[in-house]
Amino acid sequence: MSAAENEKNGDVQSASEGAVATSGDRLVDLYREMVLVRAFEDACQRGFRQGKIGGYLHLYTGQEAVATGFLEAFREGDRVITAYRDHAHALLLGADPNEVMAELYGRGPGLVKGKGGSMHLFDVENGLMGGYGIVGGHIPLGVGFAYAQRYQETDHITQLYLGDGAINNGAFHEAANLAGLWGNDGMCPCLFILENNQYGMGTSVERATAQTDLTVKFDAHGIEHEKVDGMDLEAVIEVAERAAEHVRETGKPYAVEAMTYRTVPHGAADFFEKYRTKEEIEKWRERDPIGLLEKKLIESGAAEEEKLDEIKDEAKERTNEAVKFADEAEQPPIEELYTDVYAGEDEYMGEK
Amino acid sequence: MSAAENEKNGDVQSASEGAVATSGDRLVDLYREMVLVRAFEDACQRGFRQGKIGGYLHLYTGQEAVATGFLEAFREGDRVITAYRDHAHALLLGADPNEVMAELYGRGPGLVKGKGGSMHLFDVENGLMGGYGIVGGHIPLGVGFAYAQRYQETDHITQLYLGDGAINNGAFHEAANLAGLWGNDGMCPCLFILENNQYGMGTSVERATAQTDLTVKFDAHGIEHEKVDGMDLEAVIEVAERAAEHVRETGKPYAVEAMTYRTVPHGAADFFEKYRTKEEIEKWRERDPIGLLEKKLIESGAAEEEKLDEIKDEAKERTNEAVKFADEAEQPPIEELYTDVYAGEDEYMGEK
Amino acid sequence: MAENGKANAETKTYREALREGMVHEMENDESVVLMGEDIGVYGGTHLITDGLYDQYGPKRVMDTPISEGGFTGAAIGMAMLGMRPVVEMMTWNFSFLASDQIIQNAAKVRYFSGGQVKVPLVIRGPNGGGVQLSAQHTHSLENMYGHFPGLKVVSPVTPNDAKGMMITAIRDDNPVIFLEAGALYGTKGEVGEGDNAVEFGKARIAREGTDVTLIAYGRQVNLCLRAADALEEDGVKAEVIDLRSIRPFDEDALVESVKKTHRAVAVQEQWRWFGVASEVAAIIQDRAFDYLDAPVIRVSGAEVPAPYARNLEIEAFPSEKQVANAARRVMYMEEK
Amino acid sequence: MAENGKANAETKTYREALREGMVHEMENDESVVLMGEDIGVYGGTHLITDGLYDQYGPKRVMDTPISEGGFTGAAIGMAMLGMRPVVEMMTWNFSFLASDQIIQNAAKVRYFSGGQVKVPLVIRGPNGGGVQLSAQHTHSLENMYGHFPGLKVVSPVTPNDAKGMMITAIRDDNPVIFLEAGALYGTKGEVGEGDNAVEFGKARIAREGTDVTLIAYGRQVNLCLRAADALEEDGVKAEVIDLRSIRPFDEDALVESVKKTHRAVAVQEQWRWFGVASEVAAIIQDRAFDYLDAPVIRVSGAEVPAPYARNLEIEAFPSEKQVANAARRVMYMEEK
Ligand SMILES: Cc1ncc(C[n+]2csc(CCOP(=O)(O)OP(=O)(O)O)c2C)c(N)n1
Ligand SMILES: Cc1ncc(C[n+]2csc(CCOP(=O)(O)OP(=O)(O)O)c2C)c(N)n1
Ligand SMILES: [Mg+2]
Ligand SMILES: [Mg+2]
Repeated sequence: MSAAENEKNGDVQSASEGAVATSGDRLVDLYREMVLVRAFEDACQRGFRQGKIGGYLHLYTGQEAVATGFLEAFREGDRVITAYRDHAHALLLGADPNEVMAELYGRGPGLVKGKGGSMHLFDVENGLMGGYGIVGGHIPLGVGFAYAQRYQETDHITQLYLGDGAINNGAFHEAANLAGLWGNDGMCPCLFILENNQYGMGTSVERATAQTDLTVKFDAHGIEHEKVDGMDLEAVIEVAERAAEHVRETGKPYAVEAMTYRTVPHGAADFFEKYRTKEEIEKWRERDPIGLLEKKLIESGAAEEEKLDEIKDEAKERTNEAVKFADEAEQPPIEELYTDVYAGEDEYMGEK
Repeated sequence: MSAAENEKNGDVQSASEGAVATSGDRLVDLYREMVLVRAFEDACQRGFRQGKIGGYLHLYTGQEAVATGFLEAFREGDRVITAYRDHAHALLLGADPNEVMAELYGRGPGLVKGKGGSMHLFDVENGLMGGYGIVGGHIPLGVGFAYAQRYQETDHITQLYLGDGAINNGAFHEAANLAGLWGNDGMCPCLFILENNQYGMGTSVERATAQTDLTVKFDAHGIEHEKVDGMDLEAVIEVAERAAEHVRETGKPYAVEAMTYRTVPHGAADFFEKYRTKEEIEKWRERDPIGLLEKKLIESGAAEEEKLDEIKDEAKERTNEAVKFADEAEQPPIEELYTDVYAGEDEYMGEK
Repeated sequence: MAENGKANAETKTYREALREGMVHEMENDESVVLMGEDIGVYGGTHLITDGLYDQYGPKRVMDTPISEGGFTGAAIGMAMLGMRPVVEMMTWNFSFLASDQIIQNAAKVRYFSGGQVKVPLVIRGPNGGGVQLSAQHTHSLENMYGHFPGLKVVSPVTPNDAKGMMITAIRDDNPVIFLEAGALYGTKGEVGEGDNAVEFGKARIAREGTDVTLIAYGRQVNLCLRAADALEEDGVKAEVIDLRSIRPFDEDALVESVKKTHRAVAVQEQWRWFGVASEVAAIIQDRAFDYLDAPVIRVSGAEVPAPYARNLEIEAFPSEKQVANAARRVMYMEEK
Repeated sequence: MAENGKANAETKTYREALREGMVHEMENDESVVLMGEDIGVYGGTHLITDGLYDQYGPKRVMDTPISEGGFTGAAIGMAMLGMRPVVEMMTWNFSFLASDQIIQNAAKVRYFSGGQVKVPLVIRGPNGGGVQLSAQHTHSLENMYGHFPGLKVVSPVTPNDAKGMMITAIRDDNPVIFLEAGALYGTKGEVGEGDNAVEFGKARIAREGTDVTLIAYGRQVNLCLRAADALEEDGVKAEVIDLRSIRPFDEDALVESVKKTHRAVAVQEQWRWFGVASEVAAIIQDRAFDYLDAPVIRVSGAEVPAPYARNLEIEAFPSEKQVANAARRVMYMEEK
């Protein structure tokens, strides 16, 4: 995704100087990214219905501004880790959409050779240390990355994404406690990004914890924090750059709770959503991050409607290309079943 | 322990009516209990050095006022659960010292038939639902007891003891979160008693967490809390009765952090204590709960020194009797190895 | 007992059968409650508990936060005070997070309390793979849990057993690890009406035969049945044994069968090392040594974390062909 | 490689040997760090890391809070970024709390990332029982961890192996489950100087013999050696094989030995079901079927959570007598 590449080397500096409004051009580029993510997810849903994609499939629709905004603060050498809702993170970090889609289609040229599927996208070269399927299980890993980053005397940081459901898992608390502790010595540059989309599967935050202000959970581990409107891309970018800089400078963890919403079901296989009302979803759709940004771009004159339509068409085309690539790609060779079990000479221990 | 029995039916009511000072007689009785616990632990340490007691052995010396005070708020039908530092809880709830010592000696008439040892005292009849050896592992059980107590429509509560080390374990956080949540529906009468003795084994609170105010960890789960001087028996009783009543009435969890100190090594096998200074221990010994109470009793005229000496002698005698009983008791019959594995007809599945 | 209720049997899905078993006991006994993630308002990820939240309310059908260790531990506590919780492990893959509670508390607290408490607890959920869930969501944990004294471990494959063993599990005064064949939730079969409790520790002869014994449990039983069909074409009459219960374990059923067939193949979806099939082989060679005409051969999953891609996943699990060929091998016939 | 360094061997305790192995690699490689509960300021519960905190400082000898899952997971993350953490599990009994991290992440992340990362991680600590720690503190988990592809599992019994396998473990690019014979920390033996790295996957013949093969690992090897002495008095020459490494596993060593002795006894401290001895029996009957003169017999711990009382604990573990009698049984001799 060359737009992302541009951004990473582009006008980031000026924005990080303070609350300077993000420039119009930059916003248009980011709009392009968000729209691509959205189009990609739509294509995934279709692929799932067609039986081309198997297993579990979790879409990021509605939450685009969070990863888009935070990854604006990503610098080369930084690391990103998240759960299974990971397509956006991979794409925004620069993974080839063809390879991401090929992964979902279970094909050989997939991002992880067809071995992981939707929940396990990795793009280590671009900083993505993976998507993980056990809720909360990835959080300690991210804290470990952050320690290693300081142990190895770099100024890199880790962006660690987690959900409102994951925060009730003991793994979160143990890891956050380590982060707070190691941060005392400047040894844990870990930026926790809590994507509060209001639900863990079908369980609302109110039904999952008596402490519904989730930032208080970071207090328990001595980690500073703030909240941000996760639907407002500019607001996210502002916090992201400030928070990332703080973490990078101090080696201390920091947490941001981004209030957001997924406007699609938890998993692509879910048809019923007994746990929330259509009205609620509609209400949130009015604050759709892409819609909000669209309005802003048009109102500010940064882009005209035709321009945005053009961007959307491009995104669809790009996505169609990815689908075509995936669909035509070969399945992984059977021999691949037996590789990558162990590092080193004996990749596989067993009979074939 | 008949003193404990007396207390449970005695002048508890009046004390629970408010901040009325605990009566002199009652304090003398409680002094008797604390002194017995202390003498018992001393005897355990000797038994360990003599090789009569095996495995791990964790003494309660220095912390007596905490369990003594909180168990004053115990009512019949309530449940108590704690970790491996559990002798005091068993004795104070009315377990026969002979049987407790026999357990530690690994004898047949032991409280749990010689099967559990020091870390696993159970006296279900008297309310003790056990001592447990996996740090933090017992906490979810206690929360489950509390749910059951309400599900079964009783007004019983659970006293759940945990340490400052255990609070960093994910099991604590997951359980506390459940407690907070179930408490919203009045379904979790669980009184958390955090025995902050400043160390988890050799790791001080400051080296175990960045959030050294441990009560903040309960905020993370919407559980109200307060702190108490765990060396001051009267202060503990005051909080205990108020807190227990609150929990009993509301069905909501509540937490008390008792600041205390173990003046003996973590385990009876520890000789070196590199992690703390002799001075620190000495400083805390000055606030030894038995010493403090002694002073108070004498100063208030509730008891004379001779009376207290007499009580101490009685405690030693009682302990000696327990040691003698344990020492003379038979080992458990080998057949006991195979019982209690399963409830029901097939207690044992295997060859013998 | 195993054949109970068969007279009035009706065709139902495995999913329905499980639910029926739970409802049967919930109706009988107020102390039975259900707990788990999204089993209530959401209806259950696999719809096993669908409708029960409305029927029994939030005190008996409890949605929990995502904290497998916490709520499993709480359920153990409830059980120790006389309740009978049935915990849904949304999938057994998440049970590592609860393994300390299951192994250190549920399995042992009766013993280390000197028999002062018991733990009537069921933990249930889908086990095994087959639907491209990849490495973290594909495990068969019967050997892991089956290793620990204090636990019972069962693994029904037919809808009738799903219901009947659920009833037995809930009535059991011990912690029962109830491993459902997740890939078979939608399959149908006859299910006994009412109380069709199925005794633990009794294997089921899924197909009678005389030439070779195929031993499996869970969905691999169906694989063995298909392999037996294929073998029939070669004139080989394979007997198929469905273990049903992993702990207790019906050693005698295996030994009896092998005394008749003199040959055995043990099939499992799980990995080979220290698996159920290893135990099967160890038992048979020990107790039927003089009857064996060939070594007991094991067919297991490939020694890799489960892959996502469909073709790799298929390759990773035992196939009908592998099973049939293993049978041919112990018959000293040519493989196909 | 196994005999490396023996020339300059010195007598040391198992404990010292472990420490020496760690120090050897810490000196070689800055990326090696130690982590665990009370390994630093406190000196290590079992004194394995004693003195290292002063020597290497808090960044390389990290005391952790009591959160096995959290710090094991963090160590996995460190390893994924090129560090080589050696995690002390204060005892393996606590590892259930970390089992999700070990099994779901450490073992599999290389696979499900399509080979993009590796996890050079050692998790070490005492395994097994024998010192009256009772039910929650007595486990032998070699089969549990050995079941999962992606892990390596080793279990040294001699001080020389303790050091040499520690060196190999730290250098390995994969997660290694390092199961120490906790009851033997104080035992002495010759330990090779310097780099005495011991290759994984090669069993050791602890005693040569011709009549029966006794197979064990960890402290049960010593038991087998004593049983072999007892058998010698009957004129029976027992061969004792120390597996050393559970995954990879030296099948050939077993098969070779049994081809010579025609009889085997597999001994384990762990419970029988789905244990290492089951696998040993399954392998031997499969690969040496025509050589076996008797079934492979297993000697295992009693099927109970470990009891506290000394007499019960002794009864719960395999005894020299049981092992010798098992050997007599496969020799069709009278038991004693
Ligand atoms: C330990 C564990 N328990 C349960 C699940 C099943 N599960 C998958 S996603 C999910 C909800 C997670 O919610 P949240 O953390 O808020 O992330 P979101 O899906 O909203 O992005 C659950 C319960 C799991 N994968 N892992
Ligand atoms: C899960 C687990 N990890 C480690 C241990 C070893 N251990 C036993 S006691 C203890 C310290 C616990 O400290 P705390 O909770 O403060 O209780 P205290 O000993 O001070 O009463 C540790 C680390 C254990 N038993 N369980
Ligand atoms: Mg969520
Ligand atoms: Mg403490």
